[in-house]
Amino acid sequence: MSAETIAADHHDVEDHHPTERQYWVVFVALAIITAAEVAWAEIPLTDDGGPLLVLPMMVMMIAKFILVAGAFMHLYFDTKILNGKFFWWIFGSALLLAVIVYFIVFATFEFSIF
Amino acid sequence: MAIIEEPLALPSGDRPTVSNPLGGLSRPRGATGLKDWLTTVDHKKIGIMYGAAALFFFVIGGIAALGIRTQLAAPDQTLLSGDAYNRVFTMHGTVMVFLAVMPLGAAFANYLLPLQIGARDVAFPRINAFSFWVFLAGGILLNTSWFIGGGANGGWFNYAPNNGVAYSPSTGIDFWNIGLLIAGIGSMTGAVNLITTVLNMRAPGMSWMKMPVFTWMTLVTQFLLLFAIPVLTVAQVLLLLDRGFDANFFNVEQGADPLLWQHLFWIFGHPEVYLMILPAFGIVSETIPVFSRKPIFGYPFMVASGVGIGFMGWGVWAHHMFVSGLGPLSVAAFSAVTMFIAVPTGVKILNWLATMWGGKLLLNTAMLFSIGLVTQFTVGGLSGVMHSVAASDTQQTDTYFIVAHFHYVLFGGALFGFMAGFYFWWPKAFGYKLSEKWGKAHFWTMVAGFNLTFGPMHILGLQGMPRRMQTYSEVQGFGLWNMVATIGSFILGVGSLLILVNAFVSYRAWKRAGRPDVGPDPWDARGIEWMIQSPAPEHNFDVDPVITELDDFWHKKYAEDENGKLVRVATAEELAHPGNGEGVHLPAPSYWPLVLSIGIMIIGYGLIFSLYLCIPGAFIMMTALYGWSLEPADDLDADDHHHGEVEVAHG
Amino acid sequence: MNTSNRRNRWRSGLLLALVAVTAAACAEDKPLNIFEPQGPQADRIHGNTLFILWMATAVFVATFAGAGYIIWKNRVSEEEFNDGEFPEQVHGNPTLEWGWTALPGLILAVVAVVTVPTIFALEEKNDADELDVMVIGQQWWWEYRYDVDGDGFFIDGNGDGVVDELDEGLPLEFSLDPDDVSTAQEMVIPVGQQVDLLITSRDVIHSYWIPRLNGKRDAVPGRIHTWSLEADEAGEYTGWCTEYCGLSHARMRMSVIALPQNDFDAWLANQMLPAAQPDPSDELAIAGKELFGQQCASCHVVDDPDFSYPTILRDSLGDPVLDDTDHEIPTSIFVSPQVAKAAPNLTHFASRSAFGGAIYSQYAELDANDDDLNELGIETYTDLDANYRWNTAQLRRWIANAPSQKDMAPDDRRGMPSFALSDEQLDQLVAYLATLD
Amino acid sequence: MADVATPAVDGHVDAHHDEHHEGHHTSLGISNMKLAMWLFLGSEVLLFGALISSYLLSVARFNQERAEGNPLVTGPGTELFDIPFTSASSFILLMSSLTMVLAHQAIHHGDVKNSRIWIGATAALGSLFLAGQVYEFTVFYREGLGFTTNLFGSAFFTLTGFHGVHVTGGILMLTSLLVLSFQGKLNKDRHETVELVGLYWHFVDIVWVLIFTIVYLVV
Repeated sequence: MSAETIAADHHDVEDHHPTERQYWVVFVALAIITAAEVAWAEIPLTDDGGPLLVLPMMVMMIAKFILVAGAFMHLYFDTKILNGKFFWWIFGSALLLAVIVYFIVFATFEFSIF
Repeated sequence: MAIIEEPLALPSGDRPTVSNPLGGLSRPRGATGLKDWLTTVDHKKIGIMYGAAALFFFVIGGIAALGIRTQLAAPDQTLLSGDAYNRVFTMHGTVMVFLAVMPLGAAFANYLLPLQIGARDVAFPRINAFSFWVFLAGGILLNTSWFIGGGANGGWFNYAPNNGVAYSPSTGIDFWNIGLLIAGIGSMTGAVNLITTVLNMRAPGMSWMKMPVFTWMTLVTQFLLLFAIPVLTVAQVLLLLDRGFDANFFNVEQGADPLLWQHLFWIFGHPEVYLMILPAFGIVSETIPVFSRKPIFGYPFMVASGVGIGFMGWGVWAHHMFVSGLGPLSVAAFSAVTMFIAVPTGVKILNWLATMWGGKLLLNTAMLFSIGLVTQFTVGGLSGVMHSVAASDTQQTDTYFIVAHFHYVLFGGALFGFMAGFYFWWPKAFGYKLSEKWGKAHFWTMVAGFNLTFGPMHILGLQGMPRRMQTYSEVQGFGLWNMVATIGSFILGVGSLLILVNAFVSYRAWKRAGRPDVGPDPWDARGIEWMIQSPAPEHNFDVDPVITELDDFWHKKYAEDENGKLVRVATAEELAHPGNGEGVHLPAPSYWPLVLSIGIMIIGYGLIFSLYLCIPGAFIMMTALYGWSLEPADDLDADDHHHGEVEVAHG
Repeated sequence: MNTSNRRNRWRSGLLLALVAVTAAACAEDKPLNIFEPQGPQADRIHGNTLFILWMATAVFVATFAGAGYIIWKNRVSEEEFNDGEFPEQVHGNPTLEWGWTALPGLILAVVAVVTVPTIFALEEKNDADELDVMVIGQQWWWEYRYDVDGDGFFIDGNGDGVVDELDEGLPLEFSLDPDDVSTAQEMVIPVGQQVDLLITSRDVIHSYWIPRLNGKRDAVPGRIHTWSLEADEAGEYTGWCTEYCGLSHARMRMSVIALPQNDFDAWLANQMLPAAQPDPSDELAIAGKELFGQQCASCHVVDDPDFSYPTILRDSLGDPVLDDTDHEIPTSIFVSPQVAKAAPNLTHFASRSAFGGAIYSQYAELDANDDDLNELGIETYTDLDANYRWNTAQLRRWIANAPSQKDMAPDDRRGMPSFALSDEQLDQLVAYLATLD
Repeated sequence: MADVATPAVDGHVDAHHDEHHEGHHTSLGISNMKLAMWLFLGSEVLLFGALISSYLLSVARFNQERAEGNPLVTGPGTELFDIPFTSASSFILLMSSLTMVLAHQAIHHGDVKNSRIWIGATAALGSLFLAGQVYEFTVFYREGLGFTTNLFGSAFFTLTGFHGVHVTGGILMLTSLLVLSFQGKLNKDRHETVELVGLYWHFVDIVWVLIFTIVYLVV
């Protein structure tokens, strides 16, 4: 990427920043997912735990994670693609590392959340 | 909490007025002597201080090692009691790993990174100073346990539940825990700082694949630190809560599983092993091409294998736990992964040999130590592969075979590499070369002593001598090789001190000769750090170098003529920056990193002895943070100094 | 049933083993050497070790020969180095590099193929399931519990006198299954039979290692690790604790004594008996028993109705566990006041060949030239065998002041304290202990 | 690996002219501070990963020992959780992420006054969350769960306490931002400072997203 494109990205930032409305939408989505999580945990169907409780919970949790990281931390809306990629390099590799390492630990302990 | 390193500029863009909110501790200017060293934020001085501190701790760890060897020279010795022996071997391991080898890596990283990437300083000079001071605070705190508390006695791995109050009631473990927690803060901030520096402050034109191998290896090292230190921190915090506040994390009665500690420790501990050796790999990747008169063989493979080692280092921690009872499936998986980490290290060894192949080898001290690393590390690497065979490892683990293995890796590997680095970059740092005569004596006594000490440990291990043994009896038949190892260790001890003798002797000879200029490029070397005067001027490069090639300096000196023959097109003196730093603005020194570290150290003592002591410690810490952030930003500090613009010096 | 006959049988077996050990020690002075496997497990490991050792040696020789050749051939003097001539500037050779990335990978794949089956093979349990031994490490000695009745339980976990599922998973500081055997210092096993071990610990992590029979396995508190041993021949196989376990780690040793099946059966039958009573005529021993009851029985169990044991459940700091109303939890559970929570069960003390964490031999050869031994009148107890006598000198030193013989921290409730005993009292205790065979 | 991140020579020359603007001309084109913050957060991922893992393993062991009737294991366990209450406080923390991002939005558009309001709101919501946590702790304590009571107590208070300390740190940063703002030092040109605090704040929020689901709802 040449210096010109960097500079161009640099000055484009404001145009591509998400609007306040988008932030509100994200927030409402987060609130709804949280409510769904609580509801799912409280219904009698999932009393015994197991995959029926855990799997949807994990999906919802990851959705919230992606929403906060992607929207609020500007990983998604940020037009500075170069930067966005780099955040993911650091944060994403840390995340991947943590998930893999700690899952292996769980495996050696024969730990399961189901 | 993030420390706002950036100056808070006024909305108008004006420079903030310089004020002295805290009187005597306001930003020092033009300090000299001791005050200069205490307040410096210059990466080169900090690097030198890291090196000096590491050598100091190396001597302490070495004395402990000689104590161990003397105790074990013959059966049934009583020089050290069981208790004393446990403390000595614990402190030996801890000091050598955390306070000698790791900071040696930090010393070279600090000194060389900005020079190798053509930067003015690191990204956050004050945080850099803080990293050093807080490391030193942790190191000093740990070592005061020799005098109060009697030294840690849990082993450097400090397994639970032996590290709990019930089994280790003395404060030794607290010193270990708090000391390393504090030193860990330094490693963490240092890692953030150096990674930011490498990623963000490279000279124009220095793309990824034009970065020197040492820079690459240090970058990988710092990433390993960044991700590994927090895991150790968690383990230590849990231990702190257990010991100081009666938590139950490792309390087996309450159902806790002690293997949790082992996992957390080795998730940190194995990357730790690689972050000790990778800087040394980087160093010899710089020296071997210079003294072979050839470029490094297979640069992309050297880089990729280093990165590969970094990644794979995260998947092998449980090979320290093959006998811990993980179950055969885990053991088999970790066994296989561990084997394959030999592939990237093997690539490195072969590439170094290929670099030397067909070259012109000048066997001076720096080169000898580099070859020392290549060969001695090979021995350690091969015994490492032996350990990866998990069934075989159930016989070898926790015997002297392991001790031999990791000393070949860490002493024969890392330390020999650092010694090569000392001889190679000494003129850049201090303006004179170390004596070759003394250097060769240094190398050969070290090699002889090293192999005499640790070679026999292979045999002892296979004869079944367990580690961490205060004594053994005649019937086990360990006497002979222990005696040989002890004799070797004293030779090694003398050999290790010769670097200091050499520095002293060479300095005196240089001074007597009227301090002749060693020139910017005494070795006809390849990297851009040789493009500036020796010793490196405070401002590094007069103007930002513009990079067009890997080994840019070399390619500016030499070019191929029409026959494809390499000819010199410019001398180093012609290319070198004259060292005219007039008008270059440099970050101003500061007291606050030191004060902040002292505050943290006092809190550390408070956690060991009395929580009331934490109050003044916290007060000093908060004052330092406050002073730090309010400190007259000295406008250009950390902000533009790396742009290398020439500005009018101001009062 | 004539107990003395039985005793004679195990005794001869034990002494046979001791003689074998002495002979072995003369022939080979490295009892922990890992290159002398004497059981199938160790044998299998040995095969792996030799395989990888030769492989590593081959690579070592090749690398060093190559490096030596390269350095020797290409070294130049300083003048030559600076003569302005340059060797060919080779930047790399991708084919070569990919080659030496792939080749070690292939070699290591072979190593992996050899390694992995062994890992699983070592975990195989004995299907016959004839003898399970629970191995319990503590600071700084090993306890062995034999599941003699084969019910799968080694302890009466909740102390209700009934051994059942309710006991499963309870801490080990509870009392022994009355139908089983508890011994210490040395594990006696039958020759040629795979003995399955259940290894655990009462305090910190230890590691059980008999190099000639098998590799190590850690003893981790709160976890039970399975492992196994099998000896091809009768004899003594020594080992050391190999996981750092605190102050006296260097003096935590162990041994396995393999006996022929008949001798082993006799030994086991003897171990099942309650403690022997001193002969009524032996006043010294009777006085010793009384003294034992006062001084020793608070930590050491002797299976004798004359002794009573404290019944307090203690936590890891040795403090009594209290219930909600601050009363001590009433249990009929024996727990010693040590952090280790137990001292060796001494019911058959005199039948063992070692004591003090298996660092002191209980027997000395008669012609041993030890002034201390002679001085302290050991002749009293030389009835064992013509060639062996009881090592009372060391035993007396041990009882009088154990911490002076081995690093221990009795003040922190780790290990045996020093007792202010008179010479006469020592005589009495030693006389009593001699009856416990 | 390509030369993605290499500023050309003229980019460097550029640096002389806009040295006080955001996004100094660095090799990656983002400021050192922002890069450092991301590195720090990467490190924090491993930290909280270790903490959450330790919590999960400890609680699993606690539940197992309790089920097996270990007489030494006393005190309450996860049945203490008050899901409706924690849901409310989770909602509050989520909301503070919204106000945080609005604060950044405001300062980015040069709206200093609104940015103050949003920063203040974020700090207030964070404090409310902390207050909820303190309340939860006291309730648990009254129910008989102390820090030292059992493995669950130690693990729970440590994990949530660590998170609480991070929230506290965030509130201190937000307060400092407010002070700077009232001193007139926080303007459009310095919006990155707000962004950095925001990154930290959102990260703390993300950690709570994980803790809330895993610790409170699932395990």
